[in-house]
Amino acid sequence: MITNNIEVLFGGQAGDGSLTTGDLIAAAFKRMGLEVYTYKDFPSRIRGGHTNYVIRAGEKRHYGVADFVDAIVAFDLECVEIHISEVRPGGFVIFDNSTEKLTDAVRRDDVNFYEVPLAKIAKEQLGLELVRNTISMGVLGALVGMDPQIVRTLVTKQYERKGEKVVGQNVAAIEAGEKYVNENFTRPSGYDLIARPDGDRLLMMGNDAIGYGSLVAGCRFMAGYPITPATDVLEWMAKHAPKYGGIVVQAEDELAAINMTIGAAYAGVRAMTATSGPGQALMTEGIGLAGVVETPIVVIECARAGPSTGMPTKTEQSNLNHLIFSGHGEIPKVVLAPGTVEESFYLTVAAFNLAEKYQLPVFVLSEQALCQSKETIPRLELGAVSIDRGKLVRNGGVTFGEYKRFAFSEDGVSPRTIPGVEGGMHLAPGSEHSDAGVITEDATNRARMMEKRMHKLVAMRPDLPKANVLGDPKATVAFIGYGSNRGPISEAQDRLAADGVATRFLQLRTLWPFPEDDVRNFIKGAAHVFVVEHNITGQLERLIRYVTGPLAHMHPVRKYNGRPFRPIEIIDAVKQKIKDVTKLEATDLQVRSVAR
Amino acid sequence: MITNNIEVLFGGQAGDGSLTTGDLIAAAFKRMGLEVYTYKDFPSRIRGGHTNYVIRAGEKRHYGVADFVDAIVAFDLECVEIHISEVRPGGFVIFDNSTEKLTDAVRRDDVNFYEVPLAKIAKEQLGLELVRNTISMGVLGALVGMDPQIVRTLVTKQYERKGEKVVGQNVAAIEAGEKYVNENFTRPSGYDLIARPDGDRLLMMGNDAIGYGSLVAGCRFMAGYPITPATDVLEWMAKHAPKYGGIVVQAEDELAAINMTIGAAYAGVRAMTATSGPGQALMTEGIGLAGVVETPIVVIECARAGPSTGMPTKTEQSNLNHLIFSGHGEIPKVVLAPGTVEESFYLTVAAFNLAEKYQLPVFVLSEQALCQSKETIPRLELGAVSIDRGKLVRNGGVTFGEYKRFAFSEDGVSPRTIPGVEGGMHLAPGSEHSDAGVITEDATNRARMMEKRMHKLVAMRPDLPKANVLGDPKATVAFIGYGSNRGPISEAQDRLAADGVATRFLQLRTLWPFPEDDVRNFIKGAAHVFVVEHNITGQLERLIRYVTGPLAHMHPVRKYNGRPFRPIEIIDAVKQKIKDVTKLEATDLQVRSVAR
Amino acid sequence: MATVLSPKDFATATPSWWCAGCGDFGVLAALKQACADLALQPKDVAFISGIGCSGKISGYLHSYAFHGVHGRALPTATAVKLANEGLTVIVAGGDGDGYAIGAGHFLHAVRRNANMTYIVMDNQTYGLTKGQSSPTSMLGYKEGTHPEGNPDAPINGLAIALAAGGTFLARGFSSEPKQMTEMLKQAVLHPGFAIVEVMSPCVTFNKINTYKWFKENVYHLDDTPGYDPSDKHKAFATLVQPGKIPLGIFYREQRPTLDQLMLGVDHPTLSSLPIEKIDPRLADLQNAYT
Amino acid sequence: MATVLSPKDFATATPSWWCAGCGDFGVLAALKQACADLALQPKDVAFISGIGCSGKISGYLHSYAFHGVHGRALPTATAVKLANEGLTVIVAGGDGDGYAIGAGHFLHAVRRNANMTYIVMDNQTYGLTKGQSSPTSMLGYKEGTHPEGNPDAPINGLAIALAAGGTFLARGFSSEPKQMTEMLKQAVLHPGFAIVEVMSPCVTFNKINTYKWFKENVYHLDDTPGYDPSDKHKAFATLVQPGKIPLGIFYREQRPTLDQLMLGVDHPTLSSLPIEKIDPRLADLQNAYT
Ligand SMILES: Cc1ncc(C[n+]2csc(CCOP(=O)(O)OP(=O)(O)O)c2C)c(N)n1
Ligand SMILES: Cc1ncc(C[n+]2csc(CCOP(=O)(O)OP(=O)(O)O)c2C)c(N)n1
Ligand code: SF4
Ligand code: SF4
Ligand SMILES: [Mg+2]
Ligand SMILES: [Mg+2]
Repeated sequence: MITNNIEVLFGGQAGDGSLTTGDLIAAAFKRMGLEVYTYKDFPSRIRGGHTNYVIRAGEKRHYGVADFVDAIVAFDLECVEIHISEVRPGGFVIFDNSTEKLTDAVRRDDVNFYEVPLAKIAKEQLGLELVRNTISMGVLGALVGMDPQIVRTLVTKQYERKGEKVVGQNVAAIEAGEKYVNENFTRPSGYDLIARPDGDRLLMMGNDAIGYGSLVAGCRFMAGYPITPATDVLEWMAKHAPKYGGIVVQAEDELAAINMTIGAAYAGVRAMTATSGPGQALMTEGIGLAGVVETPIVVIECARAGPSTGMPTKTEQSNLNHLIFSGHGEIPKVVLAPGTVEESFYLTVAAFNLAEKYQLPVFVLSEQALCQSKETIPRLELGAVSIDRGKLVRNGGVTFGEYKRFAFSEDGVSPRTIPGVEGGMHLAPGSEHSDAGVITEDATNRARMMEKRMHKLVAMRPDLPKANVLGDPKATVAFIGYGSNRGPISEAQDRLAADGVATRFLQLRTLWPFPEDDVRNFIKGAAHVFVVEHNITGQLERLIRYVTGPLAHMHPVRKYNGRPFRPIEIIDAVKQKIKDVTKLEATDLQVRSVAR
Repeated sequence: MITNNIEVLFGGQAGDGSLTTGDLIAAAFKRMGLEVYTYKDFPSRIRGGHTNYVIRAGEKRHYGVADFVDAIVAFDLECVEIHISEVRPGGFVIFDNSTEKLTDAVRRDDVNFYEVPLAKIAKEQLGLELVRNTISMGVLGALVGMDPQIVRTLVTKQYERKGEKVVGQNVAAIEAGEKYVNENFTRPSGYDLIARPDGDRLLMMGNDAIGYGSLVAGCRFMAGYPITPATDVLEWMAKHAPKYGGIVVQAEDELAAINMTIGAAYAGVRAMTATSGPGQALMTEGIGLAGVVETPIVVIECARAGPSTGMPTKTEQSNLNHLIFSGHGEIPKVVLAPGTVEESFYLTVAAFNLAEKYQLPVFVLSEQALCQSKETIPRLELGAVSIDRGKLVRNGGVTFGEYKRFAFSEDGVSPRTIPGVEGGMHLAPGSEHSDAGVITEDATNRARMMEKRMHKLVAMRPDLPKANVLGDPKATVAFIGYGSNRGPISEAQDRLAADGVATRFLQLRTLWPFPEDDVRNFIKGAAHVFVVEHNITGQLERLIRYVTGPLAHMHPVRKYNGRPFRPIEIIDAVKQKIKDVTKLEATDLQVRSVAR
Repeated sequence: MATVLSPKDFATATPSWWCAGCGDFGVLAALKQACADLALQPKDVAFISGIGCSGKISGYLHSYAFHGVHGRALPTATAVKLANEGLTVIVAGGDGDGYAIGAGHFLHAVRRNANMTYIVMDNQTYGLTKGQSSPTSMLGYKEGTHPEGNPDAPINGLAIALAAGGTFLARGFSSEPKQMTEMLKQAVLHPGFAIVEVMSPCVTFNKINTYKWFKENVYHLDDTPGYDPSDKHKAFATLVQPGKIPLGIFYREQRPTLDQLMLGVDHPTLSSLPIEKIDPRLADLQNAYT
Repeated sequence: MATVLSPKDFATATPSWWCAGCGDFGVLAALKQACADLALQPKDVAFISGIGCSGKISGYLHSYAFHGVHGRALPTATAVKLANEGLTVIVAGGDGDGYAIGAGHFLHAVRRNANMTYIVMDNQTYGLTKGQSSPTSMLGYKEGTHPEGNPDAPINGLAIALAAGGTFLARGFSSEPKQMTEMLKQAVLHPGFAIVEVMSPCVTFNKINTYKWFKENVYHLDDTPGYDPSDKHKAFATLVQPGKIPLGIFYREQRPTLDQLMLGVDHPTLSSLPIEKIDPRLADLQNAYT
């Protein structure tokens, strides 16, 4: 009997509502006091095509999926076919047998199957096909002991808007599901949930945390062009910003979006845009402009699997090179990479402060497996954040003729007036210019201006978010990684520790300017350094090798099939390098062989 | 008396025709059997603003400017003011004193001044202001002993199109110049030129060599959008391609240009585009598409000083990172970098073969100081080049159903049909796809496809242009560089050798995939490695450090003021590191202090 | 291959990714029918599509299909046509693909007048990104990026094309297969850049401009006695007239096509030039530099 | 600063980079005069320009001037206006900047109708890159990229803007300072997106469309009795009419501006929101996630 630890995979065809139900279940688990992580795996189409929603819940907080799925709620046979091999021995499957039958091919005797005519019940008993998903919640709840009251409350809240009738139907659906289980199944599922105090926690999606962070940071202008998986941020801001005096513009393309963002920032508003790979590529020229006119902008990159259109709904860490190295000519820029939903909030706030204090473009780099995932997090402390507008000059006090927009200075940052400020008139050109903003090709001025702008990367170091060091700081086995890999790596750490392999993990949160000293120091004394990243060319390893050069004991751990790491894949990579550890069980190997 | 070795700087206001005259003088020097290099330094405006044209001629071939200017032909005082400090002691200045007078500030007693009322003579004696420049040719010719016959022939050829009268006026102008010298100056210039056999050589500009290389390589479609300094290639092709059945499209922007190039290549034509920084930034998304649909395209990058609009007419090596690392997601691409006009031709041909053989985008990276410079070169050997179209399927022989456009293979390259070929119909999508071109997000297929495409970088190694090793292969002082720095580096080598410092120089010609082994081997045994590049962040050094890591004996030699390296700057960097060499003369120091 | 007779000959084995009831099915059906009626050969059809639900159509037409990046189908197609003018080049994409991110290329494709067909599958929304406003969405249209309603006035692609020098402008409705097929055939036969805008409802996200709504809000030029598609001013007036949405062929005119202007008449096809053998005349080009 | 009275108050110390005789001088002069006549304050004028010889104009108008990247001046300016609607936002750029690389943004700026002025300095060529064809170059125009003549039919920016929903469309000639100044004043005063296309000859490269050529090939709407700038159809007919080039205000109309629609009436200016103090209401937003 496994208590308070379960990963449920909800699967069917895209657009059949499993996402909504998944959200409800996640909320229910959270209300029961468990730590929750969710992962959406859906195709780049609106309806049809296999889609699934993984909800992981337990007493320990995880930031990623497990090696195994404990329970599958399958609305069609395809779902069972695809995922049965991922079920933990002793796990179970809830299958809608209204129209399809389970085939022998998918049966496993180490897995419990609960066949329920969900659609049939929905149609015949409740007269509404739609509630099929809700029934499955009842079934699942009854099998794992979800608190019926919590589930009812959530369902009621969810469908309130749609009126009493719909609420009634859904509550009835829950009951029908529970009833079916009690009447037809005696076999226990092997899983049990016991409610704990929920506490004052949130269940939030990465993109929501970015949107919320922006609003808190004072962002009042956003221009964007829809693109998966970044659209959420645009829509979150569109929904919430107006209440705080902000506006959101849907641009005609990303070229317009980035230049609008620059325009708004130039005029004195904290401004942002959010996009993903293809859009980011189109913003390249604009980013360079922001760098030269020293305009503070924040650009959210919600990475997906490229290249080109690639796999728009899948996850990948293959945009890092682009963010750091794209663009003709050289400008200072910053790249921050949160590893959790909570960090997504705090680093977004930091991004706006860095952008304005140093007058340059700052990127917040997330990924599909993080930005579209939900996590239970503590309340976000607004008291812990503050707004630093740097050398912004808003209330005059400058004299025309004396004032120099691009004045040379200690930290490379110059006083910045905005339109409307008396005495601060100037030209802000994308061409090379004098301290006063006059276009010039003078060689001496040019060299100085390049140095002025680039020096910001040095001056800002104290303000940059520090890397996290997790695990045993003295361990000789080391990991370096960032973003969504934070979850699987730290989980791998715990399990390796249990196997007697102590490890330490440097979770980078500032990727540019690259924290060379932190990396150099962290690597000292390590017998093995595993660089874990989600791309094929080793973009993070390349940054590390600039500092370390090639190292015999540096081992790449890479994945590039669009699916997030499972802890076992990392554990396995480690164990393969480190001989003196117990062999892996067959089942693990089986999982590894499953391409995910 | 300095014989057959001179650097002339022609300077005045933009648009006053000094470029044409510079070209004529360069041609004259070439006809006199000398090796010629020219460098244009003009502002980003059409008329007005100081502009100058440097023509270097000597018995030894150089691919860059010298430390000093020997002679200045100044059409205005500003030109003397800006450049007088660059004149070699013993050099001279020809000054048009028609309207302005020389100030004491600009006078140097170690420099000869020849004041000639060029404009006045033009107007009063020849009734045509325009011929002022031609007169100056006569003056210069008389002072340094240019072959009068050669000059007359060239001038005649130059103005033929404009009719007898104009020719007559210009020939008369030459004579007027010569006459003025003979009548007014007894002081010898200290320079003398003695004609040698011209031989079967060419005087060609880098961009012309690229255009010519493209045409020879079979390029018959070019789409581009004007941008300095790449426009020359577009215009060269527009002028010459039609005669060979090719066409040139002026696109509405670079987004259209790159996608047109892809379209034409997809349809089976060898296709190219040419651009510079800002345009390159806009092509980023398209390049990724070419990588995924495996369409062979050639993209010419004529780099200029960024970031953003930057200094559009100045030179820089700050786009290398962008070419290699920009773009969301990962594709195989190739970056070739010629170091001379001759190489610009041969590497362009190589680019088209590589692109089609491996079905990917290939960049040819040049720079303003190379692509807009002229050099004397031997005739280009068409016999030495051949066309390899790789796995192109043009004449059928494929069966629909069996044929797979993206079939997995040894070298990662698949048979490529083009529209019109029976049986080869398929979908070529920017989305991830199966070997048959069907869009799929299957994890296993995805991983294989990524590996298939990236494997090309390994398979192509034997076909990649090799790096040049110049100087003494056993020397312990080593240089690494590419592109326009080839000239100043090898000149520095000669002079260091004369000073007893033997050096070797690895001139990289393939920058991506990076020739890791060549670099590793080259660096072996070096006591000092000087990495010479024209940017502020050390983009080339970053690539090297991936292979070597940080090295105490690796020294950056960087410049980023938009002006090409002078040999002395490199020599100086070396001498500063290597104590045991004779001190530099004061004059050198003076030159260094002049920002150029 | 024998002369194509049935739409089936233009079908691919790939199952469609569209929602049941999507207007795009109608467009695809009409296109296959048109190709069949015109006896085109799949090998000689180059079908370039944009990105969007609409853009997926290139996977469903048996031909040389190219699915490029968002908004760039027209430049790609223009070059395909120039590279091999023997091909029948057809482009299809959404209202966002063509009128938002692709708007600049749209204008320039119109003025260039290359001989190809452009199908704008207009569902007045961004389908694939889940229903945001597109350039043709109505004022006040409420969705994710505009909870309070879209503030940008819709644009009229055909009116703009007319002003930019369009030579064939038509609008169809995806649930009127016959008319659409006829329009597409005319478009393909038109010597120049032919635009067929098709009202193709998005049943999943656009709850305003539904089949029902269209049935109530369209009328046919054929029912307008004496409508003359050669009258530019009338075409403009008809297109910009507020109120019901006219369907039919608004305007047609003939002027030199880009391919004629650039390639001339007896120009060898670029894609079949024998470049493998280096043209000996090329050596002489060097003489200009001696 | 006292009320501005003279064009000098809008002059900068920066010497111009234009060729002697360039039409752009006339545009700059008229613009300074218009600013002076309207008693604008340099600090309240945001002047955004594109890239080109024309684009350099932002360096010569004493104001908050922004010289962005090629073709993107309009989106930049739109955001500046939304960020601080109190500013007078003026945009200037070339025919290439606006109608080639910027064409898509042009269409969308027109439909959005933000309250700002756009000056298209049209010399029918790419001046700064040395004379290649621009979208307004005449058919057959010979230059570097088209030695045999430009094959792309010129586009008519104002006609396209009309079709796209333009609300103020005018065309001037840079050697007619008075009319141009008047047009610019009207444009700035127009509540909405006002376009003033100015024929601004490139004396260095465009040897066809010279001052002389224009003098012989323009006529004035003022001389057309009864011309009514509220008649859309007449405006279209006038604009697309081949032959001589009409100058004047072709069309004006009022419809809600983007700033009105997005900001409403009593909306606080974005750029002066007191964001330094975190709005306490923001904390409650978290409750939705409990
Ligand atoms: C450069 C870029 N930006 C954004 C996207 C995301 N995207 C995909 S389709 C689409 C628009 C879809 O609308 P439409 O063109 O009307 O096609 P529909 O889905 O409605 O048929 C967008 C914005 C993308 N793929 N590429
Ligand atoms: C992205 C990009 N592409 C190309 C260029 C090169 N360029 C500078 S100005 C210009 C066009 C100039 O024409 P126009 O806009 O009509 O301005 P004009 O010089 O004629 O006033 C071009 C293509 C650039 N700066 N940026
Ligand atoms: S979302 Fe709309 S447009 Fe896309 S397939 Fe479904 S119905 Fe068609
Ligand atoms: S090149 Fe033409 S447009 Fe540019 S400044 Fe000279 S005259 Fe004016
Ligand atoms: Mg659409
Ligand atoms: Mg122009």
